[in-house]
Amino acid sequence: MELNELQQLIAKLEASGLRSLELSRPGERVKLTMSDNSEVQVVNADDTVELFAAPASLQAAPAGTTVLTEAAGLFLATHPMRSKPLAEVGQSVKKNDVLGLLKIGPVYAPVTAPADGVVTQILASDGALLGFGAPVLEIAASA
Amino acid sequence: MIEILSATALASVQDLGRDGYLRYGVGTSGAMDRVALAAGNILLGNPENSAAIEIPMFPFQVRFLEDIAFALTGADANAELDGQPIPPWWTIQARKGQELRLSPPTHGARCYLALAGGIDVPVMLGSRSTQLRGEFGGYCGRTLKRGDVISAIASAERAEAYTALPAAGFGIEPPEFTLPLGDLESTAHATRTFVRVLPAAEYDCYEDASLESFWSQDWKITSQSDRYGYRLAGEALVTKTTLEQRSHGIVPGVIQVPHSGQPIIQLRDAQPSGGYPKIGTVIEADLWRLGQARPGTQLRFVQTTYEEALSALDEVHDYLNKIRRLTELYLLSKR
Amino acid sequence: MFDKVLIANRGEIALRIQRACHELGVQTVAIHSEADRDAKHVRLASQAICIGPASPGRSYLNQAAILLAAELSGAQAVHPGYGFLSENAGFADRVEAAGMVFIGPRPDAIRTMGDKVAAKRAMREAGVPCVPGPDGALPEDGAQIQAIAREIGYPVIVKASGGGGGRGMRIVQTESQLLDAISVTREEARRAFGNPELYIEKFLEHPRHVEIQVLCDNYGNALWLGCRDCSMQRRHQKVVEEAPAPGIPAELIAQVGERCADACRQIGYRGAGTFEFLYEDGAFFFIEMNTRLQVEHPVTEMTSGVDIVQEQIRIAAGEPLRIKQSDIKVNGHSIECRINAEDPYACTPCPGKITRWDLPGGNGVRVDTHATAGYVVPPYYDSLIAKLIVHGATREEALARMRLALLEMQVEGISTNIPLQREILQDPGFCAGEFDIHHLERWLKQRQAA
Amino acid sequence: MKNTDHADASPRISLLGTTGLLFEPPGDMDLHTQRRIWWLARHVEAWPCIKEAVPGMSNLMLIFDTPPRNIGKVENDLLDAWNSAGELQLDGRIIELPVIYGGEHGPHISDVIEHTGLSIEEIVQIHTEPLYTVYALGSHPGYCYLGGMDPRIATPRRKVPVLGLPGGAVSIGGAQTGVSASAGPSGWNTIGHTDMVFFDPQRDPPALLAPGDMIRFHAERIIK
Repeated sequence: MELNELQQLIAKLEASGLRSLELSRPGERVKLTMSDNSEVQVVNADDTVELFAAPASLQAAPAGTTVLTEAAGLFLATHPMRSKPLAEVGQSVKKNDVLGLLKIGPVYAPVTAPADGVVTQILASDGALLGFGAPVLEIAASA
Repeated sequence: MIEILSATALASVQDLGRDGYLRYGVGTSGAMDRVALAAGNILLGNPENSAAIEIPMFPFQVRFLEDIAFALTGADANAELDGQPIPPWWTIQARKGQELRLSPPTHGARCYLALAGGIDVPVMLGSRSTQLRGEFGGYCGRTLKRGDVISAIASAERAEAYTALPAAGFGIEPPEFTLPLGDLESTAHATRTFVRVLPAAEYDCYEDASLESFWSQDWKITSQSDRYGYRLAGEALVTKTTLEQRSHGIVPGVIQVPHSGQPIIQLRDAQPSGGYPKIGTVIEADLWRLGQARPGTQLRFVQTTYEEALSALDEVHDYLNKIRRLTELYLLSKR
Repeated sequence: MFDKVLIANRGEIALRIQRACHELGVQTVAIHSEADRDAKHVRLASQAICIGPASPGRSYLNQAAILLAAELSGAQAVHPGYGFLSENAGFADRVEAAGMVFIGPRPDAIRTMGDKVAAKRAMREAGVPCVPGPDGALPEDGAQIQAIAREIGYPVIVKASGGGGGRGMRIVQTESQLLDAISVTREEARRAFGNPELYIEKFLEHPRHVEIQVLCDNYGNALWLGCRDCSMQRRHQKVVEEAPAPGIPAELIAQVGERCADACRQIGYRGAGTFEFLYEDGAFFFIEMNTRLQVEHPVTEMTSGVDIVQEQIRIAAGEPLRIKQSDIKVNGHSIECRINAEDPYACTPCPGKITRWDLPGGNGVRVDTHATAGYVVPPYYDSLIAKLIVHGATREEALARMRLALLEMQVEGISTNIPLQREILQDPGFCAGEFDIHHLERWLKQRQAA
Repeated sequence: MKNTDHADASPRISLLGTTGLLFEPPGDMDLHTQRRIWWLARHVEAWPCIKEAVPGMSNLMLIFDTPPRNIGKVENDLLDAWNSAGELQLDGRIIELPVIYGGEHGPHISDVIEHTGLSIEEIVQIHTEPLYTVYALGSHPGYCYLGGMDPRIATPRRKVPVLGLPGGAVSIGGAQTGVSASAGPSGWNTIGHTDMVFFDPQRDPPALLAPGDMIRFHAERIIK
């Protein structure tokens, strides 16, 4: 499993408020447990690796800003009238651009770029129910 | 206030239409997609019947001459406000001097530009809709031209209500996704429009084979399709005997079949009476779908009953009521 | 029955309602603030939705955010618990406008009972005994007011129609103080409640606070489930509650209980409710009706055997009451001590992390709590962290059981009022059942002086 | 004229979607029938479910305020009302209309000549002879449907409607004749032109003519 995949899982784990998460697929099994001092332990089935990645350091990683929801809703990466997602990794965005939608019944609330930058990671999965303050994606300040 | 920057013709000021003057020969006019018009008004906290601009030709460009919230509904015209992309079915606050540009849509036929407060044109015979044939109503009784300056009705309340509007604005779900009809593929790509039809007076006068093909074939919406009506092309419909009707009232949605056998769906600017045989009527609840069907795409008729047509109308009202309620709640939750 | 109920509350009551739902096979939606992400009821809910930051105004009191979450969850009903939005008629209206059921009375009943003057008028018309005094707002004219007060007899109490919870009231001993007191209270009421309307009543000097629990369905059936004594109060906050009220003849309680049930039938009341009375010299005087679940409802559950929260949900789902008045017996005695995260004597809130959390147990002991060892009591909300409830065959047995339970209960890391509760349970006046609503304040004052 | 085959049958009621319905009684298109239609329109307009009652040529369109759930009851009530309908006598004015027949403004007169086998003079003579009664307004703002045309000059509607017909066009469609009040499309055969203004949205009522008014065409010129 790649490091960025792990990081995404960790972000989801934090966002969900779950204590642990287990994932298995052919050849590997990963168990993530939130320990009390906010560390994340990763246990690999074959050779046990421990990864001490505090969420704070993850969020601060390469000068990134995590964009959080400002309402609860179902995350839509793409407007149903369109075929292209509102935000994709590598895309340059401007402050106040709409990077995703939170569907609340028929209302589409925006997930908004807090500043100019480049999308480095999409953290929320399409169709997921996100609460207030959940991480959606990450943008890095453009050089 | 906004200024029209496009020379493109055919954009007109419309509300939900003009009621009660059919007996003077005055048709209803009004938005081709009344659901989109109502939804745009709801997004802005306007009464549903407020007037907006119906835009059927693109590109279309306006400049805002004051700070004002606006809403875009209907066709997805890949709108940009000073270069910033605006999602479809969206409301946002424009600043004085900003320019809104609408491009040819890939989804839908008509875009509605609504302004907070509603467009301020005189009410003529109970409506602000443009009566093109009668050359009254709307903006000077005509379609819009470059240089026209259009005002919104001023309202202190609306300024107050929309201080809560998020900087990036917000939107609502277009009705085709809340109220889907037909196959998903057609909805997603807007290549084929399904509308429900109630048989009309002369339905039984057609050959069985014609009735069969009326329901089963893809009717092509020809380029001779506009606010007056949609002329369709397909296998000609044949009556058992020659029919000649006395002139009688008709309504938007009536499918007339002239002697050529190629149906014409009468729409918002159609004359309110006629004498051609009527094979059916596109139900009121589906007229908005027709308003977004583009020339060159396919149309499919789905047979329905009066009871189903009433339920369909309820569903449209429920959709509008729900967006009104949730839009209000959403803005309230942001205060 | 509903498939899914949204619980618009937090803490122990959210957990209590959640249990009732799950026992009925109903799924639950927990809405919560960011501060309550790790709360027990959030963890145990069928679905949890974070709706805003810690501040109650942006979460548990944010009606719009709660209703949007209800929309997202597909819940068919909303249980408001107590506090927060439980007696907000506007919220109940909005829930119903959204096509959901508000688990509580109809909005108009909440509105009527929220207006003290209207409530008193409704109760007097329904034959419920009220405190002497006119059931209308006071006139403007000084002479008329004086005449009214003279007819009632001093001392009198001046109250704001929109007030409650001890706010917006003033005691007047003699006629010379009356008009000044009126003008000061009117101004306070105007500022605090936006409603300058006042009314005036006979002031009772040594009353007890006794209340009657009722349950009503949508089909004209109304029951009373016995009475509670909640006289042990401090700054108008109940500290210890018990059922039944000691030393009041059962026949007298039954008489008042029937009147309450009658009143409910007359006004078409729905759901659970509480009639609050002052009790003095063998007589009951109605003061107000609470149109919601009470914090102290468990003592009635322990003595009546009725699960009040489950019944609330059944009623809201349109089920008729399954029990008759004759099925309800008062069985033994129950006492509840509210355990608050606060300084036991200064009464100031003490949020923080609980490091040790040992709960009492055994026959007849019930603890309703959302706290655990390691739980951090957030500073943003009510300081109630547990309700310790005991049941015994007699009041003496219950008292003994409570003393033991309070000793067993060990909390470390934060201050709680457990030491105060232990002392109250030793107080001879309380133990003898000889107390009025001023007893605890007097006792605290004496203790401070000593 | 060839009417649909319900001459001896009971009135026909057909739906116009959920927007309204069309009531078509049997019998001839004459003033007696039309006066009963006017009576019915005035009577039915008071019903709570009806927004507007719009007389046509010996028929009536009803527009629903909100579509009635029980459409069968409305249909029965309508039949009952028709059976008890009297003739509503409207006291109208007589208006003279000068017309230029044929030429640039009467492009389809040749079709009428061809269909009827009559000469242009005969057609004009027959067309200017009667006093026409305004049976109904419709088609476009201020347009009048007239009753009383001589069937000898009846000519079927055009296979393909004409798009840009000017206002003031005098035309024949089937057994009917009329004058257009403003420019627009039409399926009728245009035989002439008049300068009269028929509609002003600032006026109340906005139309110059009302049912019951009478018109006489007067040949100002005939262009061959």
